[in-house]
Amino acid sequence: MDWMLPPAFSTFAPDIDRIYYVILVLTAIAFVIVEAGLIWFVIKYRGRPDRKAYYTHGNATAEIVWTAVPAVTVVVLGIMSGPIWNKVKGRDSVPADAMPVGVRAQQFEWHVTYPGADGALGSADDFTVRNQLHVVVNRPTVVMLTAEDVIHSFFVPAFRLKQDAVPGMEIRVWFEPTQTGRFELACAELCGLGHYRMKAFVEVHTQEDYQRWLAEQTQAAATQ
Amino acid sequence: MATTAATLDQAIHHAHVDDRSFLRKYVFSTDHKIIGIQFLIMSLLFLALGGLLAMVMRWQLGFPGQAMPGGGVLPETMAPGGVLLPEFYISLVTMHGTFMVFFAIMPLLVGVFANFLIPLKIGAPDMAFPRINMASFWIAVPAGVLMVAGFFVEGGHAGAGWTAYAPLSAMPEMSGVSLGQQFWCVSLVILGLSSILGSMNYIATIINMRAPGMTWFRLPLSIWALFITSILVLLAIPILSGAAIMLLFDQTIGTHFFLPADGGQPLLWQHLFWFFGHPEVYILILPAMGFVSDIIANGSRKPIFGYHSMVFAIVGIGFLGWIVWGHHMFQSGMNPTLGMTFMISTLFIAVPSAIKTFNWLGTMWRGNLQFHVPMLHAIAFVAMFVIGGLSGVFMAATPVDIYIHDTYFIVAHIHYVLFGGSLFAIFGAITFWYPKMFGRLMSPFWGKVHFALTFVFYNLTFWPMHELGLKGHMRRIYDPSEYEFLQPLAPTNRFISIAAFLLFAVQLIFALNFVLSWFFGQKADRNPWKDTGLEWVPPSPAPHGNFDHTPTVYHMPYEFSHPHATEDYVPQNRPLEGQTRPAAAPAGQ
Amino acid sequence: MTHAHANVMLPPAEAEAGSGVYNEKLGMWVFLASEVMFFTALIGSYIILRFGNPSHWAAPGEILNVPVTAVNTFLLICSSVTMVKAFAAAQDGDQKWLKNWLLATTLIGATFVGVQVYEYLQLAHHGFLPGGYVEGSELAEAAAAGEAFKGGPPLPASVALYGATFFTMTGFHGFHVTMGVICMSFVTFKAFRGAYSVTDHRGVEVIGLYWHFVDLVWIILFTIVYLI
Amino acid sequence: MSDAKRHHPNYLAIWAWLFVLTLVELGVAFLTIFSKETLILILIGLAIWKALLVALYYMHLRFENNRVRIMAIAPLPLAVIMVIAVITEYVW
Ligand code: HEA
Ligand code: HEA
Ligand code: CUA
Ligand SMILES: [Cu+2]
Repeated sequence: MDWMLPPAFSTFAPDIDRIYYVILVLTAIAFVIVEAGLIWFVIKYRGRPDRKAYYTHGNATAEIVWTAVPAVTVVVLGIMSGPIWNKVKGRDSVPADAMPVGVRAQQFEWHVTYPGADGALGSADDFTVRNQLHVVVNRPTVVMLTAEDVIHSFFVPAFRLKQDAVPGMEIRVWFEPTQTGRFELACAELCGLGHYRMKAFVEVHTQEDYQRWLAEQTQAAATQ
Repeated sequence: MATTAATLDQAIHHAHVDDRSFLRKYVFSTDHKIIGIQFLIMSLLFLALGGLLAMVMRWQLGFPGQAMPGGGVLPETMAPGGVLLPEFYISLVTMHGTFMVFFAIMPLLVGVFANFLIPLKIGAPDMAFPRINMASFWIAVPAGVLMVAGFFVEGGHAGAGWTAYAPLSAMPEMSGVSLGQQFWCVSLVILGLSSILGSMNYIATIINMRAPGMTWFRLPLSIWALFITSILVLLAIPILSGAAIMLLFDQTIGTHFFLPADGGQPLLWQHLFWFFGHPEVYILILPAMGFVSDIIANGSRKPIFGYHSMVFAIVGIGFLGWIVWGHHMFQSGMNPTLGMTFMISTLFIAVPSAIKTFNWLGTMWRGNLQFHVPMLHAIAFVAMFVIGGLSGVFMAATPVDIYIHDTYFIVAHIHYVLFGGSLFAIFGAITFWYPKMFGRLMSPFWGKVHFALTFVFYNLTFWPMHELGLKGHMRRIYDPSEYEFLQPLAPTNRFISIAAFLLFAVQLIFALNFVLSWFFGQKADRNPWKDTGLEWVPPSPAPHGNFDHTPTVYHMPYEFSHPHATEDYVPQNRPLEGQTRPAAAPAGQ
Repeated sequence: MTHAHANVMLPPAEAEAGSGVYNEKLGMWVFLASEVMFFTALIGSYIILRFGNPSHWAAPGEILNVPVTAVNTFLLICSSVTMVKAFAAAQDGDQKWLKNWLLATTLIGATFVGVQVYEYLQLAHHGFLPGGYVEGSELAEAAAAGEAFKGGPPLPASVALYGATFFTMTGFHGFHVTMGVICMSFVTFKAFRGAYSVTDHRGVEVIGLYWHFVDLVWIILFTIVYLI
Repeated sequence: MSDAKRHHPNYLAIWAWLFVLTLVELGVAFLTIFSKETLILILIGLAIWKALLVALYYMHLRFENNRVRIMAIAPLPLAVIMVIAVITEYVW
């Protein structure tokens, strides 16, 4: 069984993965101590007719140690995790130059609204595409996440990004892809019988490709 | 003392002449032991049912879209031609979680053992309110019936997960489920009443009815755990009842508590549910920890290591459990600053848990380990709970949770704490107190076989789920093969399913052992495990009224291998060699 | 420590300190703790929802009939004093007044429920229900026209949350009073059978605790639901 | 605690207090001199005052031992924690 995380392609993914591996190591140590201890005791102190157990009610120093060590460990963990959490989800974490995209989740599909040429949402040249999220590599994108009917969850494993979409709320969540290509976008919150097939894809373009794609779309919109 | 004498005399007199009709004795009994056994049978059946549902789920996950062997018996609305429908699958997940949490593990831990053990272990003739106690069982029954009935109503059973997130759970037009979800709400409200009446009884009994000398710090850890658990039940369940009622209103009488329309607040449901829900999960582990402490001390023939810190750890977990609920909502759109605070509080639960874990190890250290079946399960509990607990730390760290939230990593966590933790402890506890319940021992041989096979197949089933989660495998999905990035995991899923089927199959050994030992098991004497608790003072099975005279308690529990004692255990009602302290020691009040 | 007669009003196991009170009383307090959490779910949700959407609530007395409920509040306060008087009578072994006060309490309690039913009917008649306004009702009309109903500030466009929280909270309080009345009539009945003595009047004290708790909840509800 | 002819607190006085306080509430609630915030504070203050009277005298908490008092107030902190935490949802 392998405990490695799959490759990740967003700017904050490495931070998340690092924390994960730190915890993996710490918990592995705790795990080994406990399980090894168990096995060792089970073998060494297995019942013998002639053996009499050592009568003790405890040992203060030992107990202080195994209270303090985990306490310190979790504090360290907290201190390490906090900044990363703020960087990804924090109140004012969204980079100023991020490209806005509107994502509206609905049973069981994703409606993605693009700002069009003017780069601003809510203007006349906005256009909407189903189940395709096109973004530019090495450029932060901010997703204006809304839900039509029930709660869904915007999950891009390759970006290590997950955020519920709640009806009645507009949640801003951002990411910056570091690699062009096509990645899967999944719905991670039970939203009804079609939850399992509420999928889309994220297409990460170079700036040029994106412009080209944008042009096609706007034309298509115009010709209709 | 006159009072004590008076009230107890009645109880004792009762103990001798037991002239109750069959109905009074076994059906509408007010005897805490009978009620405990009634709960035991009910919840084991629900455990089997929950397991069965899991098997059906596992079939779909392992062999997506293929007709299930024997699935043909299911009606068209569930699995036409044996192939599960998506809507049926999510009802299965929902009901698997619901049955296991509310109708199997919770009644097993609290309904069964709180009832059976508290009066016996504190030296009381019965509960403080025997009639209310009976009511709490007979209220639970209709709740269960209603919850099962939900499968057969128009529109199928509730399909919003055991967490019933609104708005999905509140909008029939979105979920396609109407009656089923309403049954779910009503059933849980009724069950909640039963639990509240129960815990009210347990709390009053433990506070007021301890035998002379049974001071707070002479209570066995199982009783401490059940006491704190009862407080959690008492204060957490009403929140669920209130929330479920509001959810029911949203579905039926057109209110808007959790619907976004007109200012309703979907996240409010999650806050209410988890404000109940996290204490709930500790309700599901604390008693298990208590039983394990009793059993490990007994199996190691040693006093529990650090009794007092064990008590404080239980209390600490019980308290911290109230201020961590937000860790289920990190990705829900909740205020991220709250996320920070909840992360810190959550991480800190590792500390009292560590205390318990290492104190169990300390108890086994330099012991004289007796590997009887309960002890095996208790050791497995420690080994498995640690895995579940440690995986909890990953999710507690908010950045990591962004990725693993709502994936199979959570599912793995759930099952390591709930099956590897609670259920192993329950198997151990059932075997341990079985003789006191039925006067016979469960077969040690088949017990060991069941333990070994369960332990193996259990790990084969749930360990790989960590990997699924790490690769991004979402929860509650009907057909993983839909996603490209999940297709490489298909073999793992199939492996898990097969292991799960075997896991279920070997549970039959337990079922048979449980049922057959009732009639053919080896007769047990008063104290088959040579334990120190008061429950071993009366004969097995304990008579109505428990003790023929109120025991007096002289010392802490777990006085095993006392240097001056001739035997390697000194029951709590027997003074230690050379002990001259008065019975009702004011110490430790 | 030795009484002439076994006093059941004392905790059973004197050997251990326990709670210092007898089981039934202890049990009732424990149960009330649970009730507090139940009302926390309802009242808490109300506070949270209202804090989030202040504009969804009509001005005090604009829709709700405060005078009537004020009378009801007064009734409940009276029922509390009659209840506690009954308890005092029980302690003094004054059977006559024990019965009278208990009877009074039961009747006042029943009246309270009656008045509340009347209040609900009246509200329904005006078009105020858990779902908010009823289409075509006076209230709906007034709200649509952006007018006031009783000459106060104009009605909010939607009172869905207002209706939902109002009926849930007061409804479950009313339910508790009803339960109380049922138990109270039972206790009263037993009192008339002379079941309560100076040394054992647990039933009276325990039902009293419940009764006062329900009164206490109403005191809170009346303020935060009707007056704020 | 149960020997006959004991001295009772003046329950009728408490009743009078409750009555007066309710009248005050009604009076204040429909005055327009206060800002909404102060009004709410005043009303809640009065409500708590009344509630305390009931709890302390009618429910005898004033005369109970501390164990019972603790039991009575134990759930309140939890209630407060829950409401405060959730309300912060709206203020960010
Ligand atoms: C018996 C039930 C039980 C128990 C005991 C626990 C215990 C813990 N749980 Fe778990 N949990 C559940 C049942 C339980 N959980 C369930 C059912 C869910 C899913 C609900 C759903 O969505 O359906 C869940 C979900 C869940 C989540 C939400 C995940 C998500 O949805 O994204 C989180 C997040 O923090 C979490 C954390 C924890 C933590 C930190 C503990 C801690 O108490 C663990 C503490 C124990 C240890 C840490 C091990 C022992 C300590 C040591 C060996 C010392 C060394 C350790 C360190 C130094 C770190 N749990
Ligand atoms: C204590 C709780 C508990 C237990 C024991 C189990 C047991 C099992 N669970 Fe489950 N599970 C949950 C609690 C539990 N589960 C919860 C809370 C969820 C989340 C639900 C949700 O998402 O809403 C979940 C979800 C869940 C999922 C995720 C579904 C999804 O997200 O799509 C899966 C998938 O494999 C699964 C599988 C299993 C399996 C194979 C078992 C096997 O271990 C089953 C083995 C069989 C038994 C344990 C029964 C043995 C019977 C006896 C011993 C009775 C003897 C009878 C007599 C004497 C009369 N469970
Ligand atoms: Cu949308 Cu799941
Ligand atoms: Cu939790």
